[in-house]
Amino acid sequence: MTIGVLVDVLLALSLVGLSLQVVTGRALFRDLVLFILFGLLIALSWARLGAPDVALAEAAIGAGLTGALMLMAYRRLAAGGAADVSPARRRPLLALPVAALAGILVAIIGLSAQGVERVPDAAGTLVLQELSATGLGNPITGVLLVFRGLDTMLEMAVLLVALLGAWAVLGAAHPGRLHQVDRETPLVSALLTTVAPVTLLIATHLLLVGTDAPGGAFQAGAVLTGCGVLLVLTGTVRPRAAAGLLTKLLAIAGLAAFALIGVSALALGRAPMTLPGMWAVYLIETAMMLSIALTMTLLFARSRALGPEQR
Amino acid sequence: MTTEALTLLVFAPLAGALVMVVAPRRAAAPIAVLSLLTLPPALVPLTRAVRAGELVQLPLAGFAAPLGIVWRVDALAVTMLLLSVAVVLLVSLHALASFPPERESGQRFWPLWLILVSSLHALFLSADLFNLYVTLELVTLAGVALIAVRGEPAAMRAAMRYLLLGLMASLFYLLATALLYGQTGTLDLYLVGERLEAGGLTAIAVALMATGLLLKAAIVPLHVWLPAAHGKAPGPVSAVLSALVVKAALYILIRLWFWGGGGQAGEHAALLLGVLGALAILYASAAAIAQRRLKMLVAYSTLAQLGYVMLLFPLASAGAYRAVVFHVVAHGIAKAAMFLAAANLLRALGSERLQRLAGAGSRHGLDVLAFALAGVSIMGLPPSGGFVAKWLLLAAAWQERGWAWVVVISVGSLLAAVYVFRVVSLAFAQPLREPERAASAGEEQGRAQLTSVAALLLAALAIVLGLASAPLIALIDQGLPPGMLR
Amino acid sequence: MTSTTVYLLAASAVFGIGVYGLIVADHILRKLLALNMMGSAVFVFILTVAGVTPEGPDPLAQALVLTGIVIAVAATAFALALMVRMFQETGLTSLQGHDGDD
Amino acid sequence: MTGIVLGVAVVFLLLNLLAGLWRIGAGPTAADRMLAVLLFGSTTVAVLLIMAEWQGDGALRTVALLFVMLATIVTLAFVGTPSDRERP
Amino acid sequence: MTEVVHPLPIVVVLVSLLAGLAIAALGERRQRLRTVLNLTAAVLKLGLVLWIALLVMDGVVPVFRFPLVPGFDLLLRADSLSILFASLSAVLWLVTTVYAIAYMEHYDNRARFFGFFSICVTATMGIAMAGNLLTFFVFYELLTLATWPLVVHTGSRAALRAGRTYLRFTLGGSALFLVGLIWLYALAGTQDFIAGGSLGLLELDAHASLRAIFVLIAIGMGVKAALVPLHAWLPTAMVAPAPVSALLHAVAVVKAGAFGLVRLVADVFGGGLTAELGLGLALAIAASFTIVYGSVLALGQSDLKRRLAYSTVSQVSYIALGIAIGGPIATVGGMVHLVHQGVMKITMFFCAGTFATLLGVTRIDELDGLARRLPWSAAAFSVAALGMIGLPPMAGFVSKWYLGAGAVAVGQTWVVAVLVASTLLNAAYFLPLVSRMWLRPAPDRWPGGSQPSAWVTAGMVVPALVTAGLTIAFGVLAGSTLSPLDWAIAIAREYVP
Amino acid sequence: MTMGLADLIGATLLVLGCAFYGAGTVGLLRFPDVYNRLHALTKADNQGLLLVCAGLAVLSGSWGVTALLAVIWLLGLTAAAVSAHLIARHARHGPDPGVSAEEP
Repeated sequence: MTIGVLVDVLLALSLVGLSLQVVTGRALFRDLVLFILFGLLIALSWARLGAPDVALAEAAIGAGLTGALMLMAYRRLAAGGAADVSPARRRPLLALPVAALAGILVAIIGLSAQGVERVPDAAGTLVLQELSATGLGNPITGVLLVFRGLDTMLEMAVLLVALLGAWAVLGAAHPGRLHQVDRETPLVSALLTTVAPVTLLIATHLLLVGTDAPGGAFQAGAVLTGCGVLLVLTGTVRPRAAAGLLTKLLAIAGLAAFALIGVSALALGRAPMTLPGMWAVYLIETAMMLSIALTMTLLFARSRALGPEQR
Repeated sequence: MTTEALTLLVFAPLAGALVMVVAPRRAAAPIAVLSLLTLPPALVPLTRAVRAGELVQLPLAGFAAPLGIVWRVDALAVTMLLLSVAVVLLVSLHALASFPPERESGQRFWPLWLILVSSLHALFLSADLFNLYVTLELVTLAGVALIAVRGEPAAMRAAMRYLLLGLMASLFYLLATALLYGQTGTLDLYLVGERLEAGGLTAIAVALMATGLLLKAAIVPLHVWLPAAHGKAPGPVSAVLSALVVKAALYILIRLWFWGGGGQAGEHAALLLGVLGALAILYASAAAIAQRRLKMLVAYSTLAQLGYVMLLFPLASAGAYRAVVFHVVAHGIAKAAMFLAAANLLRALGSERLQRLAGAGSRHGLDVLAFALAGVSIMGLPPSGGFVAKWLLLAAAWQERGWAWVVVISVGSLLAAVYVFRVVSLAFAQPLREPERAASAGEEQGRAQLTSVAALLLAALAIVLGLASAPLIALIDQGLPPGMLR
Repeated sequence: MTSTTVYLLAASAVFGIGVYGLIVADHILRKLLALNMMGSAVFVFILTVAGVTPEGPDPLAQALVLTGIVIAVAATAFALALMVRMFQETGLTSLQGHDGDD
Repeated sequence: MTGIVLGVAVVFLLLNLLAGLWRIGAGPTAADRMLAVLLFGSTTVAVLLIMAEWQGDGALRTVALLFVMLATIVTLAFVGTPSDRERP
Repeated sequence: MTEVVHPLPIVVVLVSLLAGLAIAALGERRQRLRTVLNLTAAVLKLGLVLWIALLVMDGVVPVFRFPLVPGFDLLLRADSLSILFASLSAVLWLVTTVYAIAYMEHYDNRARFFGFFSICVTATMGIAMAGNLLTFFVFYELLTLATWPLVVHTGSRAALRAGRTYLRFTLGGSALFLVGLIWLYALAGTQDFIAGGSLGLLELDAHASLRAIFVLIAIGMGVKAALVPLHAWLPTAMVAPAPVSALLHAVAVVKAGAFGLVRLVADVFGGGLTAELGLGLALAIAASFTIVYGSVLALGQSDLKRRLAYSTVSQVSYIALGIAIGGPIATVGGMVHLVHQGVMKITMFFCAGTFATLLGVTRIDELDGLARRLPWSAAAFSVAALGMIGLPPMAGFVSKWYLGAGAVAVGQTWVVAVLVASTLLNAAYFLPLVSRMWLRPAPDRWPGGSQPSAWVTAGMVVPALVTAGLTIAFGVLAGSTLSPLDWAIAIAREYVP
Repeated sequence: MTMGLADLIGATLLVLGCAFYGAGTVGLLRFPDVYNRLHALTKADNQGLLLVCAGLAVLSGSWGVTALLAVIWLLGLTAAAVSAHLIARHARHGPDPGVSAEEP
């Protein structure tokens, strides 16, 4: 696999080079673009490392959504007339040693950890052994929903907090108008008519195969977010000043479904967070997907709710 | 019973938050009150079980470690939960008035508040390194959002700084978690403790994790974010941040060190942590003395008081453990009272400049009294919880022949006296000029009184803790770390 | 030199660079970029350090990374919202300097 | 033999991609930089598809699919206009 | 003597605490209710103390225990020595309350004032009843906290400055006290107060440590007892209202320090061990120096209250001196002076306050002919002054006599020289005051003052007359049963059989 | 290490695809202005993607994979077209004032 290592070395070098550029650069927009590229390369790295689930998530969330979110924020600053060229203020006296130390430390511990023999009954191995009992084919989904459901539930809480927090700091500001893309352009309408349905299709696909193959609620949610963002950016849906009941219900759906099913296990005399069957897995995953998609779209649009365009 | 109790502690506030998001405004106050009032009854069976010498364990979803996440409650966890519930309930009383749930401000505040409570409890229950990471993130994010909830520019800047450093700290923590998992094949803290072997790798992992946690706990010199964050946040938020949130990081550190094998990092590391604590006590106290704003002074005082906790690591005795845990409780209650009182004074005087306090003693007597009573505990003067903590800590330091620590503790409490009395003196001073206070409406008056009562109740609790320390100490002694003799 | 070693070294370097960027950068957005890159580095680190099973990388570690990625994006989204509002209120995109509110 | 061809193709495309970096540095306009992103997007898709074949991991094709779909979003986010200035 | 678990000690402490809280809660306007509450609590307390005294006379020691920190109880224990101090403060509190109600008539924030005033007495009672050093420390600190608001009551710059100085000394001292306490605890465990000294029973070998502990704790107590050079806070604290000064000097703060030294020497270390460690002599020398030095400084003061303050510095050290010399007779002298100095000094402060309020007289050269204007107050002041000098048959004479005789009995004759010097100095700074009042002609105009209502005037004059009367009575009736002297002798029998 | 005919065809297509990618990059780097670069890049890359997909389809020899590759290519085509269009419009109507602020 010498070519493989060559590919890895190339990827690794580019990652380091890009990060260095981003950190020391002078023009923010350029660094933002480089950051997006960094995300792409990270996704490739996941693919190289044999972690397609993570690569999926990275492609959808890490590279796609994060980059788009950053770009939007940049646009908002730019629209407000923020001076963009704020070169990194250099205080290397303090920062350089810290950074070098951190890097070297991480390298040393990482390399020495490589030498550590893997514990035979490591949790990851156990996951593979116990997976068949869960009825799931994808060990990662097994960990996320069955073995360590609490983590995932709290992760949904993190998303909700991000949304509530964003709402709180949004203040009384009226949601801005985001779209600028002319929908009358044939290409854009083509995009809307082809890509939007396809995203729905792929999201559903990812959600369904997630139990047995790479995929799952997060990836599906991210894809769906892509659809939402598309609609927002083309002005098909508009930000609204106040959230209706449906928006709120959808925003909490994932967390609420997980929590409700998790607690109701008590009534059956089981430990909390025990899922009663495969239907619960599908229910929770669907709810989570919808919540993720709505939450991320709202965060993207920086608004409390979305609605169809009013003429 | 204990299973239901554990579930309630985490899920009741969470459910409250979720329902409040979708429920009509009218229902907000009852929902908040209801979800909070379920907490004290939940503590009863837990406390009883732990007092009976039981280790309450709940493998979530029925999967034991290392496969699943296990909630474990020992005496330390129960102590933290007791502190949390006491502080949260009384501070919520304040919040009911300062953030009326049915108003716009309350609608923003309360769901975040309840999620913060829920995640704090999940943190105290958890014995899983990665689950702790998730809860820590949740706590941090909710905390940041609450700091900025009023949309004041200074608060937002402080929140931003807190967020950035908090996220960085989490990454340090996560890195160390990965390393520990790689070494031991488990994320369960207790199993990690059993499987971890002393060595360079362990030491570095612990150092990384400690760095992250110390950053979250704002131990000098990693404290830069705290004064502004706690100083600019709304009163109830400052109170809970100082009383509970920073303690949560220290709680994890103590768990890691004495239960999770972190102590294998060695005596020098422990000494280093102790020195940082001493530095915190001395530096932050001096900084508090130099402050010109009331809440900033209180925030720096928090920094100083956190330093005492760090002395546990070099002393590492049963006595020191008992002292430090008691200190965490005593300081939590007193500091919450102090922040609430400070916030009330700030609102009443319209300025947080210390000089404006002149003469506040006669016009805002209740708040000044609450501040002073809390101050008694902070200074470690009898008969307060702070005194008992100081006594225990001094005794422990003396027993371990840590003369330097004795000096630091004594000097620290004298410095505390300087900054506390600076405030109280001003309140006693003759007013600079007659204040022009607009007569406030009846309802607002009632709210103001409620906020003062909340502060005073907490302050009284801080004092009572000194007189009724025996049960708490007995509880703490029940859960000494393995290897520590009583 | 194996693939994992390569990625590990790269992750270490990126982590260090991220720390540097976080401390040195003036613009909050740039700090967030640094933070996100650090996050990616940590995720790569998790996967490489956890070791491999016969069926590929440790599934538990993969699940942790997935959770981590979602948390990171949530935190980033919130931080960006906060940054934009802060900018609208104060006109500042930096945290340098004194908390001047006198 | 096929494996080698696939591997070389990946290496070539990666080098190709790195070469595109120069355009980001040089600019001169924001549009030029977005063009580079475009290049990166399509190249990454190709790399992923080849890798899927090379490593025998079909899931990577799904990743490629995702990239294709999300590529547009970044572009859409980029082409902001002054009209999205929020009302005071 | 048998110990009996009894709620009385805690009740005595709580009475004034609850009264204080109630007064503070009542608010500023409910003046009449406040007065009633004040006086009721004071009378009640006096009754309770008498009740305990009766118990003690029957050979019963009421004890109240409550766990405070591991290894240490909050122990309230009313032995004979406690009664001596407790009854002094109960009586003087009643008198001072009457005086204060009159004196504070035109002050602001009276609810706060009387609230802390009561808490102050709570602390004093706790100190009197404390059964071990930690309990003592707890109330000792409470006393600091409760007196500080009284010192800074007016809120003027000078008052705040005095408050700062006060805190600097007391809190610094208590930090050392606490370290000493911890050290002692580590060395010997819990040490309840036992007549004759609890440490002596342990036969510890750690002499150096014991010496250091003694010094640390003695410094903590010496601050409040105003031992030179720890006395500097006392004169500045004179900015406080007169009843506060009276309380500080006669009953509460200064006396608490002196009482603490008595407990430390007599009940913790014990006379024997104290002497063996050479600490008795050291303390005696410190006390003697303070006696002389305080008097010399008093001589130089032109302000009446400041002169009284330095006089206190000097006089309170008689107590420490007596206990430091050791032996039965000197011990009696020291203990009885606890009471005697209290009644004499409080009289003088009452009068000084009256002079200032009614006539605006604060300086010594303004005292001329004052007896013509305020004969009763002047008479009370003169009696107390003569008593201080040690003129028979006043109370002060009894104290000095026992001190001198006790010193000779244990062979410390140099103490007599100190006493003589001190007496001469006392005369030198008190006699001119008395002669100015009675022998000089009155000026045409007094410096200022106000004309309060008759009952206010009476409320200020009568308490002084009562305490002046006690000064005479304690001296004249020293030989009778139940006089302070008799009680002190009874105590001394417990300590030095 | 033998190569069948299918493999040979697939590999050839793949290499050709890569060559187109290379050409697109050269265009991006060397062409004088943004429109020229745009033109070269998108055209070449789409062609490249088509060839790569075709090559891989042959190599995999599976109809399912081929279908998926076809979908990916079609989507890629749409995405590239729209993106190129939007970027071109952006370049022509002038960069928005906010974005242009970074330009020297």
